[in-house]
Amino acid sequence: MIGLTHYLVISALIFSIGLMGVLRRRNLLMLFFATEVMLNAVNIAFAAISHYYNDLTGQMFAFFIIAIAASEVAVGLGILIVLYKKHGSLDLDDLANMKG
Amino acid sequence: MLQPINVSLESLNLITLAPMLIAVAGGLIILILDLINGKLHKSLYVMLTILVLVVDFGATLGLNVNERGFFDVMLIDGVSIVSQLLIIVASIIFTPLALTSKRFHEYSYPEFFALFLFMVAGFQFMVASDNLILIFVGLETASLALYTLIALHNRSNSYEAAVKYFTMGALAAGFFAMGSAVIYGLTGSIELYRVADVLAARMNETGLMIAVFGSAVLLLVAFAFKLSLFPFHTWAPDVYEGASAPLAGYMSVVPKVAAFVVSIRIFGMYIDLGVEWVRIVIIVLAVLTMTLANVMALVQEDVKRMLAYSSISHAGFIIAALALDTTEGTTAIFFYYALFMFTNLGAFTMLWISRHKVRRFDARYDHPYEKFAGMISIRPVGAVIMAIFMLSLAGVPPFSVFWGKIYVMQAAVNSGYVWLAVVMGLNSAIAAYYYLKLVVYMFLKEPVKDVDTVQYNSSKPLMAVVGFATLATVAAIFYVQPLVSYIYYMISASGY
Amino acid sequence: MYETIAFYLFSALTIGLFLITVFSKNVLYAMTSLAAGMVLISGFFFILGADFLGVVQLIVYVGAIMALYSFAMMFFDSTKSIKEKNTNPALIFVLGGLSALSLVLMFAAPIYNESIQALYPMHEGVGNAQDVGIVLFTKYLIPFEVAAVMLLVAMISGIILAGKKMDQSLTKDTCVDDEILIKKDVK
Amino acid sequence: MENILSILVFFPAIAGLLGFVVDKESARAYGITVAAIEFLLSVWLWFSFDTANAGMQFVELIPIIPDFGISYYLGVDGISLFIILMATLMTLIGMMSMSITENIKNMIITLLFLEMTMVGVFVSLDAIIFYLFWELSLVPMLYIIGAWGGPLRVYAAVKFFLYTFTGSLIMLVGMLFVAYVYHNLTGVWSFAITDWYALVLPVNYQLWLFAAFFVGFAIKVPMFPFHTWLPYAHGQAPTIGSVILAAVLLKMGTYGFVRFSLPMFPDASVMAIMPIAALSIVMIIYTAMVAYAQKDMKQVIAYSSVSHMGIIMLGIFAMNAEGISGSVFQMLSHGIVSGALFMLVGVIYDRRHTKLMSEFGGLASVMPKYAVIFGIMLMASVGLPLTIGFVGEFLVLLGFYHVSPVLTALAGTSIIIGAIYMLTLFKKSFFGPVTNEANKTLKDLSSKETWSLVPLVLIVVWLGVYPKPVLAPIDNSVKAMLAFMDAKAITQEAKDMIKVSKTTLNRGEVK
Amino acid sequence: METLVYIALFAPFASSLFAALFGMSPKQTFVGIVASLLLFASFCASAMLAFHVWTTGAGIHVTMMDWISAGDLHIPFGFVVDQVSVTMMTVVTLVSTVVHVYSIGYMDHDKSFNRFFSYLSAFVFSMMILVMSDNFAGLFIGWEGVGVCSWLLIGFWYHKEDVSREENPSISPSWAANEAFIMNRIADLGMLIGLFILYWNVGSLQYDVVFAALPDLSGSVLNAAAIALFIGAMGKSAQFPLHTWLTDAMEGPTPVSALIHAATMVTAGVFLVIRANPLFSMTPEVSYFIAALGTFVAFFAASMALVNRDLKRIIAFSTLSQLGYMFAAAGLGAYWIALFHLAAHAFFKALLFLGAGNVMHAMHDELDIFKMGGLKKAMKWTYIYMGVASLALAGIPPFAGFFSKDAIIETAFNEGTLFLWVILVVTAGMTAFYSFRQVFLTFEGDERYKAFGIHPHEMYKYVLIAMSPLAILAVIAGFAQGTFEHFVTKLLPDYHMSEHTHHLSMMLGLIVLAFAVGGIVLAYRKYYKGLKRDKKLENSFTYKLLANQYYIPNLYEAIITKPYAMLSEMMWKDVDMKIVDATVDGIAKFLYKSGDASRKMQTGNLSNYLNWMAVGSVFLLVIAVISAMFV
Repeated sequence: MIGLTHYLVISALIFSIGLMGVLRRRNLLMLFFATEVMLNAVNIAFAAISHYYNDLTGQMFAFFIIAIAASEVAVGLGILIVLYKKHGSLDLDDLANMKG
Repeated sequence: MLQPINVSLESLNLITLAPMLIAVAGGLIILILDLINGKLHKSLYVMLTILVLVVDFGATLGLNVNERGFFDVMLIDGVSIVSQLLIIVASIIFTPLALTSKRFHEYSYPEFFALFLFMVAGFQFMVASDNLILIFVGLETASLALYTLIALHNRSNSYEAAVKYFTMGALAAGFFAMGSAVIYGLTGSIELYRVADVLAARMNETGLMIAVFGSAVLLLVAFAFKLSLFPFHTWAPDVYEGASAPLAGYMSVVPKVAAFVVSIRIFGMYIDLGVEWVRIVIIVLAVLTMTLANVMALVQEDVKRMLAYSSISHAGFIIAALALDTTEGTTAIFFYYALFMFTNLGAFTMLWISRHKVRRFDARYDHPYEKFAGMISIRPVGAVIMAIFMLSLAGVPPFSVFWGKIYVMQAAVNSGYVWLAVVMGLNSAIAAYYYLKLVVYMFLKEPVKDVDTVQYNSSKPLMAVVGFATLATVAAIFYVQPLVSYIYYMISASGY
Repeated sequence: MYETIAFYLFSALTIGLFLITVFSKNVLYAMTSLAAGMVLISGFFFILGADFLGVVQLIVYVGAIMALYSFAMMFFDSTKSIKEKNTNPALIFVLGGLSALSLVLMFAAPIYNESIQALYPMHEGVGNAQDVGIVLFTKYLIPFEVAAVMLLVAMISGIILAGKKMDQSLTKDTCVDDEILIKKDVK
Repeated sequence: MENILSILVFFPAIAGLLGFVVDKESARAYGITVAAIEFLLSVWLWFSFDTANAGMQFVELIPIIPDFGISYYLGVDGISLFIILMATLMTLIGMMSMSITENIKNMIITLLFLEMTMVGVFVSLDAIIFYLFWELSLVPMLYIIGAWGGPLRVYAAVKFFLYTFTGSLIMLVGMLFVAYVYHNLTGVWSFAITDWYALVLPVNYQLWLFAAFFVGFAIKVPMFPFHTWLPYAHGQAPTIGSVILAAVLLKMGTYGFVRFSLPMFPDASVMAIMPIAALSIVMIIYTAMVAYAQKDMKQVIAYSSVSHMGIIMLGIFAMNAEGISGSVFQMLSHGIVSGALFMLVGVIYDRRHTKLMSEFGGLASVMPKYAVIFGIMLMASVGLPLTIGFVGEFLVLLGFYHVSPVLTALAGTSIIIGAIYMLTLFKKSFFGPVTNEANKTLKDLSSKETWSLVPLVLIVVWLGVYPKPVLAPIDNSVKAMLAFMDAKAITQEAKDMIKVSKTTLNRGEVK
Repeated sequence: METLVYIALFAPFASSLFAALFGMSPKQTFVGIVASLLLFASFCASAMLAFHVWTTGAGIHVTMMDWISAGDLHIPFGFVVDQVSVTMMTVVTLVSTVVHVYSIGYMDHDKSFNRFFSYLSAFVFSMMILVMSDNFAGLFIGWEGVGVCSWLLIGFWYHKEDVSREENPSISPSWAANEAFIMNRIADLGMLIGLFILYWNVGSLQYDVVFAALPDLSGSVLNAAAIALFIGAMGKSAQFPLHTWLTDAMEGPTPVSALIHAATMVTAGVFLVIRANPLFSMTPEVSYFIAALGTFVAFFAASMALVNRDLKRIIAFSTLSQLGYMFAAAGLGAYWIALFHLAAHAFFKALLFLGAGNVMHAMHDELDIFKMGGLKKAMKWTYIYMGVASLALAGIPPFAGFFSKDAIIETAFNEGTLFLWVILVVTAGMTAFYSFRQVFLTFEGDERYKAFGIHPHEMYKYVLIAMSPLAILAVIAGFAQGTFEHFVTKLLPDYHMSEHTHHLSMMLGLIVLAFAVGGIVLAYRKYYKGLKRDKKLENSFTYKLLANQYYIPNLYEAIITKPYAMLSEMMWKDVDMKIVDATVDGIAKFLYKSGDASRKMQTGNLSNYLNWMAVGSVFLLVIAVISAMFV
């Protein structure tokens, strides 16, 4: 029988995969993918908990997370575009003008 | 089958929404105005923004303490009122800084002001709720607007800053969401008052602590990022440097106040529940933050970057007050920010006044120390004012931040954390060095170039802002009493 | 029973797909696998009875977000595989492993408690969309509206950031005096 | 004139603000006039002071932040009265003798602000107000050293600031803790020192608090091993800076011990006698030796200041009226004498732009008046009877003898080694043939210099011969304080150690 | 009578101030005259007071005003004129008056003539305070005051350069002045401690109160007080081991040597012991030590005088030796004898010095007696004066020295301290020898000075006349022994020889006399005819040892002065700079360095930032998991 824990563990694993992606990626676009993965992981957890408590709040939260993810993408891509216009690159290693 | 829902208008308590609605409406009005006539001067928008904010301020001030509204999503307690007032006042000070004598990219967008007002509304929502969803949505609204405002400065550095802030913000959002999920799993609710009740009942269950700690850690990471605590502070110096000076000053106050409010609600809850572990972690982070930021600020060559580190250090200073979780500690947070706000915004305004498109002193920095060398002989009044801001930040009495400092330290002492107060004292001493460095440059060195440029951007509105900030910094001793008693009343009324 | 099979299937697939997303060198693969992963996640939602959420997931994520990403990908001209100096793999795996371990340990705790009463229970025999709608437009009306503002902000941001005006700097501070000063510096 | 203290504090500050308007050419005259008026006001304070009353007088109490318990609370007693007088006098004299011409207006304004903070420190009866003036005094001094100092001035100024600042922040924590304890016991917040006096603290609290205050005060004094900022500060500061620093700012530290540490923590103070005496003796002997090794006249005097401050510290911890009164008197005497010595070094520095003893020799032949005044101040510095320097030193040693004869003998070596470095300085610079050509044409004291030095000479002799007008009020207050400490002490050993004089006036009621 | 007291005290002060007014102007003879007149006035007042005290037998006690009063300590400016102090006052003012007049002639050509009188009178004033004070603190004022005046006067010719010790054992006037001051300070510390002991045990520093309270004090306290006070006395009276300054002090002008370093100041130590006789009588061990030390110094100084070639230094050694005699007497309890010798010594030693001054004046400041000889022709009166003084010093009857010194030696016998007696007797012989060695080498024999082209001439007439009172007193003072004893023993404990001694007194006297005469005869035989240098003797170890003052100055330099300087240098450069200051700077540098180091964390690379964030969060998570296991 699949219990809540199963879902949560999957969620945890996917979250960690996302985290690894964030750590690994140097290309900003790909890095954003990884953050999406993390948010999706959380969505699974919310949906699962919501299901097991028979409570709608979790679904609400997941719903808003999706909305937030969408807005983030919009703004994030906007910033990436201006950055790309200026730098011609999305590589993080080229982006270290300010340091120290 | 579903029952029809009857909701009376009174029970919604719509008044609790008024301040945010005003801000949002203001933003929309600006957008509409721009649609109607695209050639309106920025001064119009500036004044409009200020007007909206003033009305907002009035509406906030008129709220009753401890009311809930809209299915208990809105929470108007003392903390939220005080923090909203702080946010609005800081915003009012920030707005006129658009009226420089020279033109800057971002202010040629009317949308700038609309976004700004949406951001204020976002912060207001964030502080006026204990529902994690609304907090999250408000936070993201404000953050997204803020990222854009930073990028709008339209320089290579500001894009870099926006990207860094955005990316790390996204990661932090992930942590926040995950933390909320754990809380939800633990309690079946995401409304903090209920969370607290359920958790209190479940505290004795075996094996649960790991999840409690875990949820705290995940949320802590998210807010430590916002509050720029070590090791989540790395974005702060770069973002402050890349953002325009007023925005940097603004960022060192407003988002942090908002984040503090949420932190008080969340971590205060944990500590109240007897999870001492959270308190210890926060104090350790606080000490690390103030110390490391201080030592890093020592070696900076740029004033703005130095002020960025100093803001981090100040945040570390205050988060310690949060960990105390006493009424005084919580009061101290707002009290400190209220006093810090004027000085810090004043200092950043001084940088703004001296801002150039071309970097005349250093290939990398806009405001290297050399720029201010010998300012006393060029602009004595400016130098004295800047020195007052620096001394105030260093905690020299009787300037404003000093009173905040002793209040925080007193709060620490009162809770039995004398060692923490000592650490705070020593850190203030370290910090004095880099503030003093600027004073030394201004007063004790010869000018590097014939710099009439230190007041390059100066205009009447900016002077007024600086003048006001100076007055607030110097005359702090006269308004500390009403301020602290008001804040204390508000905080204790809301039960913190 | 079929739930179990679906669960394990989806789990294996999502994990695999997301691993590709994270580790692939090719943007196209990464994106495609991300999209596929998200579709599978909506599968989880359907299993869990969150039909509305599953639909939203499909529409918003797989529809809107992935479309945005693909446009961006084209804009950035990064269909080809890209070179990255990736972070030290050891660090990634240690951190990833540790975080997975601790999160799993955390979730393995007896989080679930029978006694907790649902605040906004799902109703028997009522469609999930209806249930969600009612809660969304009563209790969560305000967040909903704020989310609208957020989307507005995102929209404005996207428009002005990607707009033409950003291509040149409107900052203008070189007046005559300043030019003289700069000349002086050069001397 | 019930509010004469407020006038004393704020008159120079307001004058300083108005000073921005005064023309550069007239700034000096303006400054001297203001300082003179301030001095006359302080003299008036003295004359209206009731010497028979050992308690606080001219008390002003206005609550400013009642929630913190902070009030604007001023008052003087015999202990602080004369330090205030000395501060205003030395400011006046320092300004009169000042030879700086560059940025004179800034200097005058800075000095006037400095004067406010100095007076403020000594009249404050509220710990936070005290702390406020204490910290604020660093800023003008930083500017004076940093803007008009020698080649290493920025280093010296910053070191001075940070060192003192660090110490005082620790002290601030101590103050906050006392307030907390006070609140716990009474339920009221108060930073008033007079309220704090009433606190009877357990011994371990006392020890910790004593340590916290000690750090703040000891750095200011400066006690060994916290003294190293001082030689730099003095070495780099302009003459006026050194004069004020030595004469007044250092006294803040020792005054703090008398005002805070002793009456608030009598038991801890008694326990601290031996460690402090050890440090003081190290300070006396060690810095005197270091002074002997110096090549620079000003450094000699700077180190000698440290050595003399050791004597003052010793006296404070004698725990009897003889020692403490002597200590307070020695503060005055050291202020006047070392101030004068720094001015004298400034005189020669103005002429030759060097302070190295090896550059001089035989100055007595070319500058006899200068040599005479220098000689008198030197003798006062080594504690010759019938000069101001003797009274304090004698009383301190006498008082401390009661605590420990052996340590007194060690501390007494100061009269020997003090003579050694001072006489060596005098011999190297003033005696012998005039070997350096540049010295042969030096002008003797100008009238400006004479007029600023002669009053000091007169005071040195007057208070050496007839110290009673000053010593009696000091003694009254000290006796009352000791009686109070004795009554308050909780450990028997403290009660044994604190010696109450037979003729003690009652401490006047504080309004 | 009070007026007289104040006149006696303040006339010198007035004189000093008056001279100081002209301190920086060129020589004005009237300054000297006025000063001398004021001093004479002081002498007259003292004499009248002496007469008053003698006739009434009662002292005068005046309190001028309060000085220090703190805690329970009250010190007034109080003056007491009793038998002891009036004796001192008279002696001091008399010698001072003579010296003042003498100085008018002696300092004739000095450009700092006026300044000299100012210092000299200031000295007399300090000395008067010293002897007249009615309490220990007042005594200490005078004590330090004479020290400063001595410093000023020794260093009077401050413009002279430092030279090596071989060239001039005193190095330079300013060096000698500093040496004197610092050595005195060492002893003063002892004295201060003595004061503290008395105060904390008695509660007052007034002589009468202290002396009245002495019987109540424990033996150890008394001993400690006596030792401490005596240490003070040792410095001022240049007792071993603090004696080196006295001979170096001869760098000062000769009148100064006469007044300060022979007649008055150096006897202050003896005066202190006499003044505090109730204390010292109660501490026999300390007193015995004083006597022994005095005896030792008498012999020790005399031995150095035997071979010295410097006219003034010989006299200085003799002063030292005579001080030893006085301490011997005082230590043995014969206070009045000590005081008597003090007075008598003041007269003839001042005379001797003034005579030496005349010689110096004539010889253009040449002091080496090997370069003199045969001066009697040119300087008859000086010869007579110095001869008389030397006879007195040698203890030949009927000159003053015979009576006083004989009494001391007899006391030593009387007390049964035969060892001391023997040494004192031998020393008496040595005294006679070196005195006359010096007189003969200076005035008799071949005129060696001619080789140096010096044309000696006699001193001014008025100066010689001014010296006559001293000469007369040197001759006759001894006859006043009985009267004097009667006078001062009203205050001081009387001292009588035992029956046994009394019987033997004639014989004892003869023994002493035999030694004295023997010394003179030896000197006569060796030096009367002129200088015959004995190379072998001069190269012998003993001779060199004596000539170099037992190498004690060199020793002091090697074990005290130089190590002190080195240690100071080390304290500064190594300890203060490299340890104390470097620690402080080290902390600052450490903070700065750690800033530099932690700054590297801020690479600017977003990926690193994300790593930091992840590291932080994972670390916290792990900590959370671990700590949750222990809750």
